[in-house]
Amino acid sequence: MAVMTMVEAINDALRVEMRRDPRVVLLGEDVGIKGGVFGCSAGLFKEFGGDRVMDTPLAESGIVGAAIGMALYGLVPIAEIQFGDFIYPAFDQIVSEAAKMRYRSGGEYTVPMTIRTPIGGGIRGGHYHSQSPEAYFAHTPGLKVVVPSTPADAKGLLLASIRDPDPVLFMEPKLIYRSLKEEVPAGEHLVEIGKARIVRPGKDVTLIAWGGMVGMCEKAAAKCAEEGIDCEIVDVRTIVPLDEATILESVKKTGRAVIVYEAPKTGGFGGEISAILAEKAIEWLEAPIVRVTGFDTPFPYTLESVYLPEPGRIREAVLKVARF
Amino acid sequence: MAVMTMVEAINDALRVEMRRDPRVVLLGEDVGIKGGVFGCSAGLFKEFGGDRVMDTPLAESGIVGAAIGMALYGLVPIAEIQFGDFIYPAFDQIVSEAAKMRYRSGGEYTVPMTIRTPIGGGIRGGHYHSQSPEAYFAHTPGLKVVVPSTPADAKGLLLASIRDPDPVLFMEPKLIYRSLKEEVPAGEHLVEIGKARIVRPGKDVTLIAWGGMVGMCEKAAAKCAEEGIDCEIVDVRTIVPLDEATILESVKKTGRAVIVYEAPKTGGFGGEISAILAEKAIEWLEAPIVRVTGFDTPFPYTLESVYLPEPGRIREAVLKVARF
Amino acid sequence: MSPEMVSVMAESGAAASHKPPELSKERLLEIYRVMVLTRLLDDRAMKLQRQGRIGFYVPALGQEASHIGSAAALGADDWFFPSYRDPGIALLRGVPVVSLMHQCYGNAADNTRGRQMPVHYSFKKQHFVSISSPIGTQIAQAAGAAMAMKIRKEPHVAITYFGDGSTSSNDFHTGLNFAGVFAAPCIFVCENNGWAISVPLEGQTASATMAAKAEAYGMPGVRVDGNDVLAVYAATKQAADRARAGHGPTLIETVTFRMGGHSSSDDPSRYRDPKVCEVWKTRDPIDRFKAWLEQKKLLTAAQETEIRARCDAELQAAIDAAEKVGPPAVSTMFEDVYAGRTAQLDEQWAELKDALQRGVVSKGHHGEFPL
Amino acid sequence: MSPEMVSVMAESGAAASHKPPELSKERLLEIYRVMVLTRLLDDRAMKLQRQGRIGFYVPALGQEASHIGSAAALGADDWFFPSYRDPGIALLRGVPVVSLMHQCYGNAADNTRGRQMPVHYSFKKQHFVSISSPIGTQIAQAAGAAMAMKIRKEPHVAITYFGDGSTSSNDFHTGLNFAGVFAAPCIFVCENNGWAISVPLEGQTASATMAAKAEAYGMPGVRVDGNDVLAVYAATKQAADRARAGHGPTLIETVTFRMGGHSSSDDPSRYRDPKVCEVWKTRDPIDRFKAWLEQKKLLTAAQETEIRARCDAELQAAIDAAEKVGPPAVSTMFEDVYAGRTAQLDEQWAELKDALQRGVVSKGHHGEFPL
Ligand SMILES: Cc1ncc(C[n+]2csc(CCOP(=O)(O)OP(=O)(O)O)c2C)c(N)n1
Ligand SMILES: Cc1ncc(C[n+]2csc(CCOP(=O)(O)OP(=O)(O)O)c2C)c(N)n1
Ligand SMILES: [Mg+2]
Ligand SMILES: [Mg+2]
Repeated sequence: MAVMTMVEAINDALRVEMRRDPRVVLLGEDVGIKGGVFGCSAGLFKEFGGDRVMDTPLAESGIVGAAIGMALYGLVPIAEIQFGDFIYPAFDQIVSEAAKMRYRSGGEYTVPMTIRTPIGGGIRGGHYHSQSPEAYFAHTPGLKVVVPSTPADAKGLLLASIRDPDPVLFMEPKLIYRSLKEEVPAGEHLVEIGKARIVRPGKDVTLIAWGGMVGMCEKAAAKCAEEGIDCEIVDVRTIVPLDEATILESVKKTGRAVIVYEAPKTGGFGGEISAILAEKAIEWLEAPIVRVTGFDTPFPYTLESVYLPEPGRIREAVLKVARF
Repeated sequence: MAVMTMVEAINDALRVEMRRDPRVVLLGEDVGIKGGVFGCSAGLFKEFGGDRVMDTPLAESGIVGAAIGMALYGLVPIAEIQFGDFIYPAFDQIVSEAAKMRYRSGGEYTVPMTIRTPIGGGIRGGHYHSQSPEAYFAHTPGLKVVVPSTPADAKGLLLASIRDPDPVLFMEPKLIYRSLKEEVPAGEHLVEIGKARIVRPGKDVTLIAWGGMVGMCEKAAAKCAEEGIDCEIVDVRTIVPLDEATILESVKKTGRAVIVYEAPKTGGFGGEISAILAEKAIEWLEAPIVRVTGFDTPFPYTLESVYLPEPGRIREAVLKVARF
Repeated sequence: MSPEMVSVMAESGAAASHKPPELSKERLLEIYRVMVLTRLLDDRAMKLQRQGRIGFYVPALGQEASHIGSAAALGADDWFFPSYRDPGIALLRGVPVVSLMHQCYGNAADNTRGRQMPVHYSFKKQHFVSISSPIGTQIAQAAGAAMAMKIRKEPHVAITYFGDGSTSSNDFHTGLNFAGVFAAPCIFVCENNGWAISVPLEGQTASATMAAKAEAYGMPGVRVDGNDVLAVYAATKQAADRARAGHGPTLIETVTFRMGGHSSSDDPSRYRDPKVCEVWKTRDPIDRFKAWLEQKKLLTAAQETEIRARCDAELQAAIDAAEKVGPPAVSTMFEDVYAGRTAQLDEQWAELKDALQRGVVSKGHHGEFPL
Repeated sequence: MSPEMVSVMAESGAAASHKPPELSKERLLEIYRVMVLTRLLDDRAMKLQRQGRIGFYVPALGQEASHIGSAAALGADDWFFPSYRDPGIALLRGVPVVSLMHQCYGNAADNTRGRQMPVHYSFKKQHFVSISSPIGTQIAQAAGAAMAMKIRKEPHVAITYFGDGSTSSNDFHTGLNFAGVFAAPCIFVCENNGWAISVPLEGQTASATMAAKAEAYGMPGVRVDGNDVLAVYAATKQAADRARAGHGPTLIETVTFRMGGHSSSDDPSRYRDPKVCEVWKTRDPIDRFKAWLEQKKLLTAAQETEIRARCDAELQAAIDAAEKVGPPAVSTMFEDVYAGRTAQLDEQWAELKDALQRGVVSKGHHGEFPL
């Protein structure tokens, strides 16, 4: 096992799968010679050539639309959207087409495609290089939505996404693209889609998060531990389909939940998780369900570090529910 | 006061405002001579001419993009998107541009624009003429989202939307475009954006809904009343900004909440409302918060009436929380 | 720079600028039969809609040559990304009328399981890709399928159909641009019928022709008389040959006319002078092909009668069959969202099923559907 | 059908195919000064970025003629919808360098309040519309503003700038199409610098030229030497006159070259041979204009020295000023989302303020920002 960053783990996953399955192709802006603006596809153009690693014109709608056509025809395309903030021109193709193709064709036509895109803050990117748009897509039946929080999970979940028979939106948190390193299994390494992960067991408060916020929760939990509060952390991993069972089990145990996400609070996916708890675990709840989130503003540039949830704000929420 | 359908009330509002303010222009597909596919702009082309009522090419992105340019320049555009299902090609212009213009320009440039679009089921339109995409937009700071549930509110809220200094997405429930009639005040009639409406006072269970589902709740409440359960109905009216105060007050009174919406359950805006209750009113809750919604599938054609929440399913949820 | 218009049959039915394609008598009559069948299907379906027996319909009236002529030029392994106004493609490729009828009824025998509005067909075996309502999306998808064919070094072609209004859509632009850059074996057929619902051509684009738009994507643009089935055939054949030879995509504009309303929901008298239809009536694609076939002694009056009778019978049988089939079971609503059913869908179906079984949903609301 | 290329100054600086526009000596020198200032700004800003004093930068290196020449042809009431590579437009229209510098620092004196990455300027008084990152969106907006000008019967023009890569975007298509249909007084300037980050022209479109794309929208397409500031001026002036006369939009392709990396985050050596830049160095737009001015005896060595000194001083003063200003107050983060603050924003700010005041957020994390 080699120690890798998330970028390296993703690169490794792409290489492993492209070697294994000749149907797998990669397309997107600057994914070829440049190897992607973050280097996720570094070296792949050289190894697999222009037929399998395609630099496309600057049109997300075209990238996803073409990938759908390829998937219908029998390829297994991986479409890269350079930043999650630039996925909106492809919204129609994703929501109206990829997500509904199996259903509307009575199961006859399918779109086994993966859309990879970097999301979230952490690179001082302001409005348009920082958004976390997972909630938009989580409200779209027919689509799966995956967000890894470690390099090994990134590899395992990406391989599972590529092999999934349905369209998967694979969102990569830029905050931890390079800041985290860990051992990543070589070659084949699959992490099942639809299973959350208990990052840290605990008995007092459940922290629920995904992507870059999982690490923030770990830091907050360490602080809280010093104060005698034992946090359990659930890494959601796949937004859709959501592993409700693991989340419910944890919250039923602790009786207290704090949900953390980077996106604006209103309409964020943490609201859905809260609603599930309020519907299915209310008898177990001993405190309000608190959300620590980005604010209801566009993502700011200079004040980025204030906008993003950090351990201090998370700790505050934990204290609030623990002492309720 | 004349008795009007919602289509007539919208038509009236457009006419009133176009007469009052020469900066108001209408643009969209088939809004001109045809008067819109639902007739909302009937007669306006004739009265105000092609400079103020513009049939556009078939491109939602262009419609919204051009409307933004008009608004920046000083007009007050009303852009019609023929069906809410076809708003996605304009997603980028709405989410990246209209919603963020004031913020990103430090308050210097503004987009006082209204986007009107019919939403929801009720016309046997299948996947692509039935969706309720309000949750996508509610998660977008900078945008306001309004959904009327009666003809008079449609007029009052539409006039308020047109005059609002920020972009407003005005979503019109097709289910009640023509099926409801009521007296609508002539001429000037404003309903404040950001204020919910108590449709029916009650003490046992709060029903929270918007658009076409308000009427379903009324029917369900009538049934429940026969069984001795007194429902209070809150018509949310504006999804963003949400009138949390009215909702919280009602739920604190009844201790029980059922939220009803047509969109797929996962990630629907009712989840956000539930999360707010779970954060701010948990001490008052005496039962789980239950959602009655569309299912997590694309909107079906033949089975439309099974997909849509109806009084029976709502009554079940009321009984569940009332007897909890 | 409008290209000249390709035509084979003069308006009277006599020979014109281009030579007729080499097609066997059987093939010509088969094309003719499908055109007639499509016309009769339209007629019956619009009546069914007026009677409230199907919920919606989109007539192809007047555009039979435009889509059937081009489809005829392609092979069994080529892929179609059609629009809602091209039912004849499915018929020509051997889909039985009854399959279309089941779809229009949205019944339990509909292969798309009653999920979309009428005319949004999908036929996997025939490479007739599921039609959706959002305008233009299929154009980028066709480009992608063609790119895949090229990557796989297969000699197939992807062809996609769309209206004049659709040339304004985002994916007209992305589809043609991608196909151009990747020299993909793709044929783009713009069926220019003069209208996008109520918006006439000049409200759609300031371009002189639709074919002229090809230049922006570095591909040839061909303008063809869309009511001349042999001209459409010839232009498509040439584009397909080009594509198969590795020379990339072609944009074909078929100049035709929407004789009916936009759909069963539309009343064109509100926005267009019925007189404009008169000229186009004289250019009817079926009448013209019939005259040409008769002149060439390929079609006799007896054959004509027989073809129509056979189509009528087929249609009647299809309608009778579709009428007999009930709606799809409610459980089907929860299938095919994904390959497997998520826990959420399982739970939602279980709850609904229970409510339906206990009969607690509103009276008269669900009794009509089997579980 | 590529149109011929408009040029005024031969590459050597001598007169060429088109006549120079009639501009006063003062105006010519002012244009020259802004080109020099833009070049020096680029140079300083890239260094500031390398030093970690600003977070990001996008150089306009080599494209000064392309955007400044066209901007010079328009008037005070005309509206600009620029891209991130056009700072010279703001400078030419009188925005002081220090305003740009404050924006790049994202400090409390930034008129856009530190909310966007560097170079995403917005200047209301100069009709320089807020720049955003999403590619192409401004093109449709410019068409809309031009439609508004026409509706209001005002003799103004909207002009928008975008790169060769941007011609692939959805809104290139919708913007040009709308402007064409409505004959809007809009000028579309495609700054064809040969690259979209790492993707060269031939990976972007199969069209022979960018100007050729105009035909698809029924408007003239003009191709101009983008490193020839007078040619760019002349082409833009002509397009503006056309627009004001009610004859609708024009697409101008300025043929130029991106001499630097895409942005401060980009390393072009990874994907392009530095040799291609050599040719373009000999076509430097500032050198050419300088040679032409000198030849016409409009610029002396002393003047040149003075211009550069003045620019340097202005830049240094701007940097000094920007360095002195601290970051915006945290409260500003909750303003300008809407005209008023919603209850939700009030609540979120109150909670955050309380946490900041109590110092409970992570150490070293927020101390740097005033409330
Ligand atoms: C994205 C989108 N916008 C709007 C519509 C509504 N609509 C359906 S068909 C149509 C007109 C299409 O015109 P054209 O492309 O010329 O095809 P035709 O109907 O004439 O065959 C419109 C506006 C839609 N289906 N999709
Ligand atoms: C919709 C969208 N997709 C992708 C990007 C990332 N991106 C920023 S600039 C750029 C290339 C732009 O090329 P071009 O239009 O030629 O302009 P240039 O940078 O050469 O001036 C890309 C891909 C973006 N900003 N917006
Ligand atoms: Mg048409
Ligand atoms: Mg470029």
